[in-house]
Amino acid sequence: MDLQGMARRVEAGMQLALPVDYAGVSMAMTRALIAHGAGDLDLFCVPTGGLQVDQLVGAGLVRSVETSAVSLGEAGGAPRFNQAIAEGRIVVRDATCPAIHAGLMAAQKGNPFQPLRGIIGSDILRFRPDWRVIDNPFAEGGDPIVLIPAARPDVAIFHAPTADRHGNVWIGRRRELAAMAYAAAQTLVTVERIVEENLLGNEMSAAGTLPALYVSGIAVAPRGAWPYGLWGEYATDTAEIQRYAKAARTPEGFAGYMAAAPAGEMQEAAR
Amino acid sequence: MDLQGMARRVEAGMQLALPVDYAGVSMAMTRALIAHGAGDLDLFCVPTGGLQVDQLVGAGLVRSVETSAVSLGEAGGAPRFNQAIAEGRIVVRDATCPAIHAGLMAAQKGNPFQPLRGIIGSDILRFRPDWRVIDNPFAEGGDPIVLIPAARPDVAIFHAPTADRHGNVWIGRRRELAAMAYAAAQTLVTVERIVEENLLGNEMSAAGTLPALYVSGIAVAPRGAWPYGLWGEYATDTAEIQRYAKAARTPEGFAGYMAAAPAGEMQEAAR
Amino acid sequence: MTDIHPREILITTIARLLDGVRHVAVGASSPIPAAGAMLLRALKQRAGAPPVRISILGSVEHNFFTNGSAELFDCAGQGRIDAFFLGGGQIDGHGNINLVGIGDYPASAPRWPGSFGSAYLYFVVPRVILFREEHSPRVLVETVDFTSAPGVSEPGIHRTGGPVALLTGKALFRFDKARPGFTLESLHPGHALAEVRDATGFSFDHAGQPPQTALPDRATLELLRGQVMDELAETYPEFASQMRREIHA
Amino acid sequence: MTDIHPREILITTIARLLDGVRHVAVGASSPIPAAGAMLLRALKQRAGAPPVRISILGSVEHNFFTNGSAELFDCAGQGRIDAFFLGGGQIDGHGNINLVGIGDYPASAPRWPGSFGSAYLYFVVPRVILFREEHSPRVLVETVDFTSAPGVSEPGIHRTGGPVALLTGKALFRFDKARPGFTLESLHPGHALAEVRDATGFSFDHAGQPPQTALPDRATLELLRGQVMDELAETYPEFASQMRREIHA
Repeated sequence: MDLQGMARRVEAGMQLALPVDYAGVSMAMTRALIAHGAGDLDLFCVPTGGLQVDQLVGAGLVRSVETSAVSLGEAGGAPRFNQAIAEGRIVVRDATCPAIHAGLMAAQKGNPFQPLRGIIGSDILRFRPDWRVIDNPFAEGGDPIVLIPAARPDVAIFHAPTADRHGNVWIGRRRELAAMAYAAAQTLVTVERIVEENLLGNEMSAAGTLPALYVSGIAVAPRGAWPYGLWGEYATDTAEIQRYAKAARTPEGFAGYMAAAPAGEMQEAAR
Repeated sequence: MDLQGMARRVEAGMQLALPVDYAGVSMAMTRALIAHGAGDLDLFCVPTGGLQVDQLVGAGLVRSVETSAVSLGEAGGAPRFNQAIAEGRIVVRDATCPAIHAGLMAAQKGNPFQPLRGIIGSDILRFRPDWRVIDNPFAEGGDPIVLIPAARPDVAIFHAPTADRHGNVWIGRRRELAAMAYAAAQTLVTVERIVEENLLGNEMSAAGTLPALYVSGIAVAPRGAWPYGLWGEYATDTAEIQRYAKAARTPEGFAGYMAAAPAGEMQEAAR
Repeated sequence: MTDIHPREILITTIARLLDGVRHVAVGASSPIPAAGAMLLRALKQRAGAPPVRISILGSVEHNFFTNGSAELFDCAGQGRIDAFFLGGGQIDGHGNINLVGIGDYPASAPRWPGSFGSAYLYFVVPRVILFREEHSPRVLVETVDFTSAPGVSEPGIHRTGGPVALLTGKALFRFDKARPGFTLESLHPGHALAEVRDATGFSFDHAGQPPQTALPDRATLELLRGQVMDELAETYPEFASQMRREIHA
Repeated sequence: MTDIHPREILITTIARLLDGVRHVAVGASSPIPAAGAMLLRALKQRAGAPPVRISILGSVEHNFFTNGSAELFDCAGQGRIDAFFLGGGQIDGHGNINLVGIGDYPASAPRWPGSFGSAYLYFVVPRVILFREEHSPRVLVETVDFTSAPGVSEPGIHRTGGPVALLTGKALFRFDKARPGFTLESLHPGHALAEVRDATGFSFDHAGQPPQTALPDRATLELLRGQVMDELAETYPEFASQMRREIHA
């Protein structure tokens, strides 16, 4: 598939699962999604968000964000995200990292919920009417515990080093990418390259492979995580993220940044 | 460590987690455990048992077995296990495969329980007073669902292809071995060989590696799964399992089989 | 081409029962269900229809899982497995299955291996085919001694799966979960209604003159004896060579 | 050897607070906690004591995890992480921390990144060290605007972890969960009680003349400036070279 074709799989009002900045963010798909223009998206950050979330929010495509945090790391706060919150233009469902993982795990197991320790007494819980607290049925009485409902995103989107011709994707030890795919109805993946050998053909590569069974579409996008890095492939381009952070302080600056660098060209320029 | 030293970590009355026949059974440890002689063991099969369970039961070391099944595969029923049940000498806690995995997952997550669909109406549930049924708190009412309590074995024991000098163990795609180690207080591993390179040193091998953090002891035992096979290494010696199945039909035959072939010699003979 | 082998009828019937599935999982020692799934895949391939995915547990070539032995159950819980096969030491008229043993549990004698994943998969796999070659009152009983997994569930119990058919060496039954109970759909060649009634420990609905189980046409048989047997031999070499010997005997 | 750098006192203090841990986890952008953990590891190594394991999130060299970003939380839930560091835009006198923002949630202004894993780790890691270099009434407040994670829990709430200390650029406090509240343990060189009281938005217990925070001895300082800075530079090159410049200035 090509990037544009994959982006068209995303329809207005869908919930998208997106990975943490170091796990393999498909920045290539960010621009394709903005070009495609499907809005009212609900973002589900696994377990935190960054540049991708900020750009989708800045482009006006986002209705809500469920996340444990959103930031640009060393480059500071996420400017478009933070302004949208201050102006009440998006709904934020604040979570905590293991609650995000618990929601995905519930979906992976076909369960309606997953228990999780901690959280009680946190204001996170107070603002999450969709979470429940029950008394642990295995205790003598009392012992409240939080239940997190299953998270079943419509589409999981991430970037990985390699895929094979059978549709298998190598995710290495970034097992949260598999968790996203198990939980989601569709999974769209960009990769650095397609390899000829079957990734399930030997035990060594199979150990880090997400089987094609869970993969709905694959597109080749060299340096597709840029300016984020990709583990084992290339480092984060911190200067570029700082350049973005500075530009995106205003809506105009954001618009200028996004207009100046169409997808592909930025990637080429970065090589 | 050596096999005997590892076996001494197992004390009478402990619960041992043991893997399914194709995942990496440490048959080398079976004989070391029998020589060591700690009894009243509770076995927790992940999720089913075979030759190892039958031999530990035949040696009189077992008090109870929690499992989804015990058999010798193509070689038929597990003779010592089945006779011990008929004579009421061991307690069997019948489970179903995903319930075994759910118990380990609860322990992995530090949770008191894990929900699981299905099972309701099965006699398995009727004979498991340690399981609970609650109404799904996310439903409008009704919708009973089973909760499986956390399984926290004292010791997980398995066989894997390789370990490194840092104590990391390569388990490939047999992630149930990691699940056992996460859940257990101690994890004892036999391996075919120790390799010089750090298994966490590159993304490819790291993807299939159980970190040393979860590993309490490692001993080298070439062909340590024999007569079971080891994925990517050697095939199951079906003829030997059939030879065992025939011999172990009687207590005398079992004793004769076990006496005739001390650990190590059988392995050498099999090369 | 020689006469049709009884197991070829079973394989063809399984392929027909699986029609429409995207992903079928097959247990470790189940060559006939595996052959049925492979035949369906080959038929779909020939017809240019969407591909059929087959996961054979314990196989290396057909293992599409990379998350340990829990993944099959996760995958089923996600609704990604459309069909599965279950057997049982006992199967009763309500579709209950017993994989644990005869007599007073827990002191079962004989004791069978155990329930494996049946108590879960029977609930969440939409199309479960009960398959047991032995068709006798010993296997097909009025009521199982131990319910590893129930054929039907009360209203309000979450259940997206269950039995759709029972296939034996003598006949094919459809399962009606509303009643609940089995209806004889067809008799395999060489088997009569009276014989099947005598060999079945539970009562079942049937037409006055039940039809014969459909035989594979010539093209299907060629596909089965060629491509499918070749594929099957990769995972079940002994079974495949035995069938080939019997067909060419 | 030059004067002791203020951050060297923080690093040494962290190593002391961590004494006895087997496994400490450190957040992604936390060079001072990481340096403290590395100093403890080096001290133990030199003394022939059992090794200290350090997991640095987001680092490649110090990433001992292979099960995705959920593994840190699983590992903590299993009781395998003895110590962790948390900060916060606000920390109050009851040990509550706020990583979300100022003002009326959800319309926080400023909005900070979010709670990350604090609402879980604060409950299950036995020794949580609150670390924030900025010591001001803006950070150390009477009551947080949003509780990302509470400092203490009601009886009957499952909690195996929580805060043990608060370390800032001016002072070290111990946390007493029974009261609950902070007690000033020591003042860093150059800081006075009155200054710390003015800079702290919550009230705290203290001795009439609080002691000065212990300084590293010569041997510890050598270890810190040599081996530990070399190790730190692998993960935090910019921080390490900046510290080296300031020490040798």
